[in-house]
Amino acid sequence: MNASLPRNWDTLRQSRGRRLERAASLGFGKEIPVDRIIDLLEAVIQPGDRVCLEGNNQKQADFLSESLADCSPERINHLSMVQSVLALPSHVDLFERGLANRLDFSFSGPQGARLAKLVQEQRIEIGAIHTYLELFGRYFMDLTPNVALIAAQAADAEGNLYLGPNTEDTPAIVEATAFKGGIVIAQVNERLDKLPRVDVPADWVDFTVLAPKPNYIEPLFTRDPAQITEVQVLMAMMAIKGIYAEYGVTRLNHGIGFDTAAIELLLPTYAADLGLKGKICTHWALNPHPTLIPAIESGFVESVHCFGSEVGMDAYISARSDVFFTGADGSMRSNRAFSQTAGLYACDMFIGSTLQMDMAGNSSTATLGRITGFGGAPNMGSDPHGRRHASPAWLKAGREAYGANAIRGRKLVVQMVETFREHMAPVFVEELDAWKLQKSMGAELPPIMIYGDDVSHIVTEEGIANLLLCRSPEEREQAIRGVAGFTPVGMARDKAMVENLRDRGIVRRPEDLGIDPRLATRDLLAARSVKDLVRWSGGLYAPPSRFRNW
Amino acid sequence: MIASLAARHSWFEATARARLAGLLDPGSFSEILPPAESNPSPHLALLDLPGAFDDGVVVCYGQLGKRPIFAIAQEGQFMGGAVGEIHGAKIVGMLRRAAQEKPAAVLFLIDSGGVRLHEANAGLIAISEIMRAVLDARAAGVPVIALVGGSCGAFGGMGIVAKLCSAIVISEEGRLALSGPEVIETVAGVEEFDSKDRALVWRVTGGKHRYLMGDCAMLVEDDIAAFRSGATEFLAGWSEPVPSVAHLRAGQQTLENRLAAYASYRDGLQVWAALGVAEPESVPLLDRDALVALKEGLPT
Amino acid sequence: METLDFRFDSKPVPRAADPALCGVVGSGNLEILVKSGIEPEACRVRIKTSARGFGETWRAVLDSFATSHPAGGTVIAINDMGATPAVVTLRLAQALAEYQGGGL
Amino acid sequence: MSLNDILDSLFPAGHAVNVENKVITGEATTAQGTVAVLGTTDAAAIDHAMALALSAFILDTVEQHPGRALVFLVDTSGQALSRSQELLCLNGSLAHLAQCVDLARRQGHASLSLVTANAVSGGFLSFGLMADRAYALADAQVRVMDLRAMSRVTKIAHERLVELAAGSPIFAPGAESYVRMGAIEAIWPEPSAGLLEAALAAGGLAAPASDQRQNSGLLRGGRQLAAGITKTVQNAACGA
Repeated sequence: MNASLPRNWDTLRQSRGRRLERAASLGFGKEIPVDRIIDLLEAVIQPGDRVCLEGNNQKQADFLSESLADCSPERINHLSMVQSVLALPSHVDLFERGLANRLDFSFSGPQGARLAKLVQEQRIEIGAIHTYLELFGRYFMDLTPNVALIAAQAADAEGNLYLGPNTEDTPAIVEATAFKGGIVIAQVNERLDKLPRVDVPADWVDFTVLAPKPNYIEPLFTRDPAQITEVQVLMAMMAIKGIYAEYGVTRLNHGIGFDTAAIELLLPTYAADLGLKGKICTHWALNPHPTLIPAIESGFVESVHCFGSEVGMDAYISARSDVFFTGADGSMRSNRAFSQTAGLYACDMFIGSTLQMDMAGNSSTATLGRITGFGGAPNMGSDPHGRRHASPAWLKAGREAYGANAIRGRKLVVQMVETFREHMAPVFVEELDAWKLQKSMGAELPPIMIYGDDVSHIVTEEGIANLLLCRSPEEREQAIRGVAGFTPVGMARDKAMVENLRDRGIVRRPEDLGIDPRLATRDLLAARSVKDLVRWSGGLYAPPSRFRNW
Repeated sequence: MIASLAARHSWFEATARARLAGLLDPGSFSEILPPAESNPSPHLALLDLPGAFDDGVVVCYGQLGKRPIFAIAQEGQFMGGAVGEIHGAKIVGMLRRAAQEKPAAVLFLIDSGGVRLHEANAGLIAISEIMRAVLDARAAGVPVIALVGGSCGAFGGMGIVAKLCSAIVISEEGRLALSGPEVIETVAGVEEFDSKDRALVWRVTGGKHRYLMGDCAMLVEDDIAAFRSGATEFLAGWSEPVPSVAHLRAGQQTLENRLAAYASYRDGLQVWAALGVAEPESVPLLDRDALVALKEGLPT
Repeated sequence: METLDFRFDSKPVPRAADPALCGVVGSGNLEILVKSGIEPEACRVRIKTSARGFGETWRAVLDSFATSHPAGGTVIAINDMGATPAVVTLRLAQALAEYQGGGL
Repeated sequence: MSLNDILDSLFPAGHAVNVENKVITGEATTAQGTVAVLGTTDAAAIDHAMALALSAFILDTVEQHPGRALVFLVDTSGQALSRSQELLCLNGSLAHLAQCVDLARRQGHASLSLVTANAVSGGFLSFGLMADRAYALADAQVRVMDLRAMSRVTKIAHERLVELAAGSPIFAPGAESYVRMGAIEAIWPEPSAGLLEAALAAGGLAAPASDQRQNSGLLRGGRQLAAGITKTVQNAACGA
């Protein structure tokens, strides 16, 4: 047996040193001239590197992404990309141009169809599709980036970064990279002599570049109240009366759809009339939804921690610092990793919508020919077995699920859907498209957003199904069919069994809840237009141009 | 909650029938050719499209402040309020009837993109007939008041019709123009007119801009009650002028002057600055009362 | 476009405002006109809809409505632009309430 | 055919017409006396300046030549499509022009329009369709929108529209449709002094006060509903 050479214990540090030397030899200091960014990227990124490209469904390091895509595939190739969201055309360009060939991510959104095509052509290898928390977790385990390309609002001369209200994923990415021998490059919107606050210290940041234009932010969480329908108002009334009130849900997360926007806008009216102010919806893990403004102004809301910010909400947030997390400078500090943690462990309820649900309650937003991923919904929309602290809502749900002697509680995971989507596409189906997608993509698992066994309630225009109270798979199936309306699977219900479930309060109709559907009018909405939201905010909310009609 | 928000019944959101119900004196609404007595457009059926019983317009008589009036209300939610054969003929009938019976006014609740393309020729000719009929009613001494604040605004031929009326009462949400921003963007490019930049669309075509420039007589809140009181107030102070050369000469001069002054402008901000507004960028955020006060304080 | 005709047995409904109209033919919406008919224990419905191939869904929605609400003695005409069953059911309830005198 | 050829054919006895910025203004001699000649050429996209030039000329004519007939020559591709035009309320200037034509009628000026090449939507509405009577040359294009564009907007297959257009003047582009619909009196095979003088004579005799287009459309079988509906609305019992 040969004597082994002594192991070198600082290869990462040495590699980092060589990269920085290459950059220095090209004359680069900490501040990179915008027209030389490609030279820098080609100097510090090596073939085979794991590169984290920051971008979420809000903030995007768009300039660095485009610049990386413009690098020479001769110099940079076989990159393994790790990123929260694959949203920009340049993200996919990286693979089409041969710079990168492997991807671990959470969500693909608008690029879902191009991504699916690349997978089928075997030009991209998908490691896994994660939830945000899983991906962040793996940054600290086996997917630590060699190079992180991030976006910040401002940098000072030393390289300290100010992230502004859209902190989002940056702290998690930078921490994982900077402390494991990686290189951190930040695009900034402006250079300032004095930052409003320091969000990332300069010695965690290697290079900054002033982007030609501010990083793109999508106003993804702005829902125009004008588009909320009467049916959504009806479902919101049912959810408030049949779930929020009954369980006394105080800590929660909402999805981004119009269904939950309707609930937010019914809090100051319908929920207030039911005497629920102070009893529900006091603490939130939520982006700053403009539709939450009336509830905040009405005194319903005590605290909101945010994943990211929302376009136009900055001044309002700053002026409501009792409610939002803000820095000494007055502006908001968001943090996706912490807010996701709050959504997973500190919320009693998640309520959101989906595109398809099967008879086991599994739901998916995947459609054929598109890989969309998960984002954070599965973190929020799952019952965490690691939770130990109790709350009335959690205990009540636990007793419903496991009996009076339950040794644990249960998170409320509510799916709220109209039985048909646009163009009469049924939401309730015998088999999710996700299974076909799994086959066509050769994936190990079907892309199920929320597992059926995590779902506690389903709200449709026909009623509420309480799956916690079901005692057999057959009961669950009939409870789901029993609120699936006139979809084919709904019409295939066992009517007698559904009536039995109704007698036991497992299926509840609007009339069982004392709700007259004819009272479900838009007049109940605290705001019926974006302009109403501006009025509620006292003029502090400045909606983006495309949401205005004035 | 904020009381003023709860009490508001948005004109922008309401259906044509809901607008009429709130606009006219309670109980005075009486429809001519109501849905039960009419048939949907056969031309739409030929194109395999369902029609509406009233073909997207309600014509009626009723009262406003106890004075007899006629009203015409287009339904913007049905085919964009666009004018087809039946729709147009109902409007023409009501206007001609007004010229004969001389009610105190015709209230014309315009909410329309113009010609219904599915009945393009019928719609264009009907709009021409509406134009003549509006002028005939006015020549007979009957004021025709356009109320513009619906989701479709007053575009295309209906934009011309609106400007042929005695006056236009508009809300901030209302829009008044000829070609829609989408059409201009499609033909001339997004650089010419970005139709998704809604703030820009409103600075070019919206109620505040039209009011500041004098193209609309009154600016009201997006509230059915505000339209009612606006129309009432306007009628109280109005007598329909006899058509005359002098009147049109004055109009000609105004239009020529402003073309000479503003022809190169492309944004309401430029026009408002030229009108003497000190902080034009603040205009879109002003509420209705503040804007009316601003206009009244402008140099004339 | 498709035209569908149905007849359902239903308990007689008192008539106050005849005819009654509800809704607008807009995207995802419909208008419903309720008039009095000659059969007191039956409700006749004619639908013109832009969405083809949903005859059985319409039958189920209307049957369920006629079973759970008194609607006898009426003739109902519907112009539909792709409304979902949820919207159809809601509008039917509104239209019948209007027909019975407008009160809720 | 050039504008001059058209003018020479219509007014062999003489014409003095100025063309500036695609706007025609001037006068011509006919058997019925001097007429005002005005309109647009070269498929003008009507903008503020054009509309105001035409309206000013009409007002001058009303003031200086009471009773002089107006002959509109129509060649317009529609309205000018630009943000600056809309900013100044282009519909307002077109309405002003229409109002001037209407005033002339009320002051006793007979009017007719002749579509020489194109007549499209807004441009046509503002003056061509405001005249007492409208005519069109045989190869004139009269329409709101061509069928391809209509197909895009309505999402109805182009082939289907072509098929339906063959039997329906309601949306089929072309002067012939407008004749059947009652908006155009007749199609002239070519510009002709004889046809013009006959039209002027007919216009001079009949009282032009009321809009007869619905009745014409009904008689010609192109527009079968409008006249009846307008009459029903006019005559419906009005008792509350």
